[in-house]
Amino acid sequence: MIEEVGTTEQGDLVINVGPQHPSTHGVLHLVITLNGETIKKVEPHLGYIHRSIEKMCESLSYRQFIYVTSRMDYLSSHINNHGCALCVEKGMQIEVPARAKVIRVLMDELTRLASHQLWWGAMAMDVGALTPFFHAFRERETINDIMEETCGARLTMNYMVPGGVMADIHPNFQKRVKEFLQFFRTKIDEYDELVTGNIIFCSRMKGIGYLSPESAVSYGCTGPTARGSGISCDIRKLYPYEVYGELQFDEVTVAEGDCFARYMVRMQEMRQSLSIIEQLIDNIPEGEFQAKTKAVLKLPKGEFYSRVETARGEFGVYIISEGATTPYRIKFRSPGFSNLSALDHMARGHKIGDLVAIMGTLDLVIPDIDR
Amino acid sequence: MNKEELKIRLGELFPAAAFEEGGEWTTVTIDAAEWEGFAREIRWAEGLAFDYLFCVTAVDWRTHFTMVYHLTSTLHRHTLVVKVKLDHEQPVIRTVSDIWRTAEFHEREAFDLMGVVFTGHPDLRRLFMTDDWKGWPLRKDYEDPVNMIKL
Amino acid sequence: MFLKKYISEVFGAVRSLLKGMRLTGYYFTHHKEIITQQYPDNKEEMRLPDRFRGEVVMLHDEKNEHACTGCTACELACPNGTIKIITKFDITPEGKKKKALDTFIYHLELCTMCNLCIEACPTDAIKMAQNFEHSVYDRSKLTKKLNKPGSKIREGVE
Amino acid sequence: MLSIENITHSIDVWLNRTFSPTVAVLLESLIVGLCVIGLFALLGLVLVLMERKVSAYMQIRLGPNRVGPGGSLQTVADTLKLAMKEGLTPDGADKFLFNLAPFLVIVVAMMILAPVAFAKGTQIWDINIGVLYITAISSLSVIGILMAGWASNNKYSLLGAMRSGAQIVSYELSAGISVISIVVLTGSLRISDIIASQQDGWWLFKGHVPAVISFIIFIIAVTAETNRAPFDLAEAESELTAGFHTEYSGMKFALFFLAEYVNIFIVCAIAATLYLGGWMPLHIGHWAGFNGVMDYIPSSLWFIGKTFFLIFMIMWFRWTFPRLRIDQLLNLEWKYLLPLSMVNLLLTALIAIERWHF
Repeated sequence: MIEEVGTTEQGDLVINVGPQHPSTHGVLHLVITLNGETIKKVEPHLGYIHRSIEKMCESLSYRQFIYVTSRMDYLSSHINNHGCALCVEKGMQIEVPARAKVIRVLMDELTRLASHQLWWGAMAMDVGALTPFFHAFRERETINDIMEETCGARLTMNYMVPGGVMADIHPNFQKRVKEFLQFFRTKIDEYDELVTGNIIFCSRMKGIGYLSPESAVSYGCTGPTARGSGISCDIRKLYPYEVYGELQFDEVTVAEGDCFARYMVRMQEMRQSLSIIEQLIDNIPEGEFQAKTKAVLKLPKGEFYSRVETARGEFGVYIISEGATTPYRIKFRSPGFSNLSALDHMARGHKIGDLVAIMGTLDLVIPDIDR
Repeated sequence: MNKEELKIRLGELFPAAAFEEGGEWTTVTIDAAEWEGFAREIRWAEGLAFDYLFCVTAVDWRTHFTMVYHLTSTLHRHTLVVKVKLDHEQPVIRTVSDIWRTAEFHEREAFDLMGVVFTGHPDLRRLFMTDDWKGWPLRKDYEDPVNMIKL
Repeated sequence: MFLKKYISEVFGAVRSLLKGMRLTGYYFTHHKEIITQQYPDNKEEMRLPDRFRGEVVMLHDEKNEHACTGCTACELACPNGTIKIITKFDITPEGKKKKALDTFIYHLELCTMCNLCIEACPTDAIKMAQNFEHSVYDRSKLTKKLNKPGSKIREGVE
Repeated sequence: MLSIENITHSIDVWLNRTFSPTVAVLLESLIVGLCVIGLFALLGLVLVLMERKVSAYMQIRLGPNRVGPGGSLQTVADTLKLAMKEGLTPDGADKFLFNLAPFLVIVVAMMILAPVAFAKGTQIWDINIGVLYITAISSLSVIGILMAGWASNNKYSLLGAMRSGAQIVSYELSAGISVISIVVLTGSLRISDIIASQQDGWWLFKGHVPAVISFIIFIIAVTAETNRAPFDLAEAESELTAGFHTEYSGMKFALFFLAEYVNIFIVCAIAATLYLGGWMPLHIGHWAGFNGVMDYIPSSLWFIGKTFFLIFMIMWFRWTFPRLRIDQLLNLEWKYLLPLSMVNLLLTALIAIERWHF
């Protein structure tokens, strides 16, 4: 390894963090060069969970490839599926029924909540507080139960299909979501009490991992990572899809650009998601949940790009079609990949403990990066 | 700037650029030799300021390669798709990682999976595959009897 | 002034720490908040939702008849090659040859429970069951034959 | 009244009557050694279970509840599992030091136990420099940790050991100064004298604000010294995987684990002795009636109650707070705790000289 890192000097310590490490949350492998405790360089080595989903999708039909994408960013699998479904619908020019649109947005927001809850717990665990993880899982389990009831699975739902959703919502869905909203409103204050206000946590977070707005854009950071640097990049606001254009919600941006800013963005986003769900849960229009589509989908020759806002940032699906039943080339623009590329920039000059905190605020999901 | 205005502006700047009809965004095809100058121009030019490169795709068309760059300006909120045609035998293109830092990883990915060589890239190594991997997995003619399962 | 700010900072810090301790202390003393489910013990009262996707099963009625025509729509819809359908030709009473299901092979070890086969089935012959305890010691046990021995297609299903 | 003092005394008398004094002392040492090892095993079992239950309840879980009634035998099962595991020694490690380190740590923990008074008249060795002895011996445990980290030939271990060295050396200062403030108030280094001086009230209450401050500083410092969260930088699970004991497995790991819990017990016992009167029941001045009622509770229960209360506090910290960073940790010590404890020592000395304490 030492030969590879060009800047290594005598006395530097080269450490492999991962692929098996408690705080990489998966099989991320970082080669870090240390001077004492200070990080001189972070070099990500990827590919431990690379499955070449893009190649796989080239042999799957337009109905089939959607389920694979839930295995990329498994924490926001609904939103990934949503992006793919949107892209196919764009190509086929399928008009999605109003009911399906609302259900999709509801599911997206629930997924975002669940993802942020897991992130909150894992992030607190990264900086050494172990209890929040279990508290976060309590709420996440509630969402998973709701998902399970309607979609049939807890993590990789495959609920979005081209033209709508796979099944109508469960009769209990609205009631349970409302119960959850009430429950979570009280618990999110506990989150603040337990972690946000904590002086140790604040001192671990503030001023760490600064990402300037210019470099955030240059590194292609999206989602809470870029919004923590004051960049407005919420696809739901900028390029509204489904019913996001008609909803009242704020795009959360915090200007500081440090770890605490990114943390606050996600905490605020949870509240925004709650308000979106509240606006929609009683206003699900009646009607079909799925548009009538042909059994075999054939996208016309051309190129189609759709972008959605996952819990981690902008997720893009780029389909190049030759008019066949399978895509000719498909490219997924995953948010984590670009966010990770800024890690070296952010972590230099900080301590090992900070690296862990920065990785926590980036909210990395490794299958999303490796694809 | 909307689609048409963007087209006119780019046509003024680069008379050699060929525009593609249809599609959601302005799509422009340029030569590999012009790419670096073009990239610098659209990144910094007044009124264009494409500062956010959000997707880099390499496409294998069997006869040639195409690099597709999706760009957005966070200032003006307009989007541009740039396509650069590359030779199939020797796909070489100038890197843009010094203009958009995100390209560093995306170009490594394209090199790893498609075998497109980026000249001037600071660290052009395989990203996902192991260092001793043979072949470029995302190419259409790639065969791997061990790891690829035909269904 | 400086001292006042310093002291208020210290007190704020201590208060933030005490706040967190109050919360954990609350949960320490309130055992009814515990959410642990004791899994193998609560098997009786544990109810999975009807839509939960555990494995693909073929529905048989009491006369040992199923609704599968052997049309292979599910096989085509499956992204992973989980389903393999072997068809045979039955002779109908009129003397015509008719395609019918011989064996419905289901590879549970390849299945990702994506529900696409159920969606594709025109006769609703298969459905997702709620069983989720799939672990076995031998992988070959996961390759299942879904149509029961001696079963045949239900009258009137085309 | 049946108390531990009577039992130990009668054993002592019987041994001296039966054997020659030398043999009696040897036999007593043997008995004490066995008792200490037994106590270690018991402490390990109880404290590990306690930690797991405390953490579980704070994390809205149930904790271990399958092995034995209420999970009480879980630790036994875990110990059995660890004992059966292969004790790996890495190829590149310094084998002698690698194998020595866990024993050094545990022996140090055993040695500190000597002057701790468990109940009235139950003390292994009432040495006249008891407090000094404790501070001196407790600083030895860092050698074991450094040894483990260095000998493992693992970069994570080395970083953990380096952190641990910096941490223990610096926090020993404020722990020591806090201890000295009680010594100043008492005027003696002997543990039995310190306890006796709290006859009419514990130092925490008698010594005004300086005593409270030094108590808080002492608790913070010993939490850091025993490598407990939020100061568990030597282990720092999410940063250094397991810090200095990354390479240890099986029984050698179990010894580190045990030493951690025994150390917690010891520091809490010392804190209880210095500030909360050790085995001394809660006495208020000269309220003879109240004091008499309090005396009915056996002294050993007082000691265990106080100690376990402090242990619970330290566990409470661990399961609530995030971890500090290494520079913040050292900042806290050198910029806040050390100056504060020095000023506090002056105030305490003033109180002691002017006899302002109750």
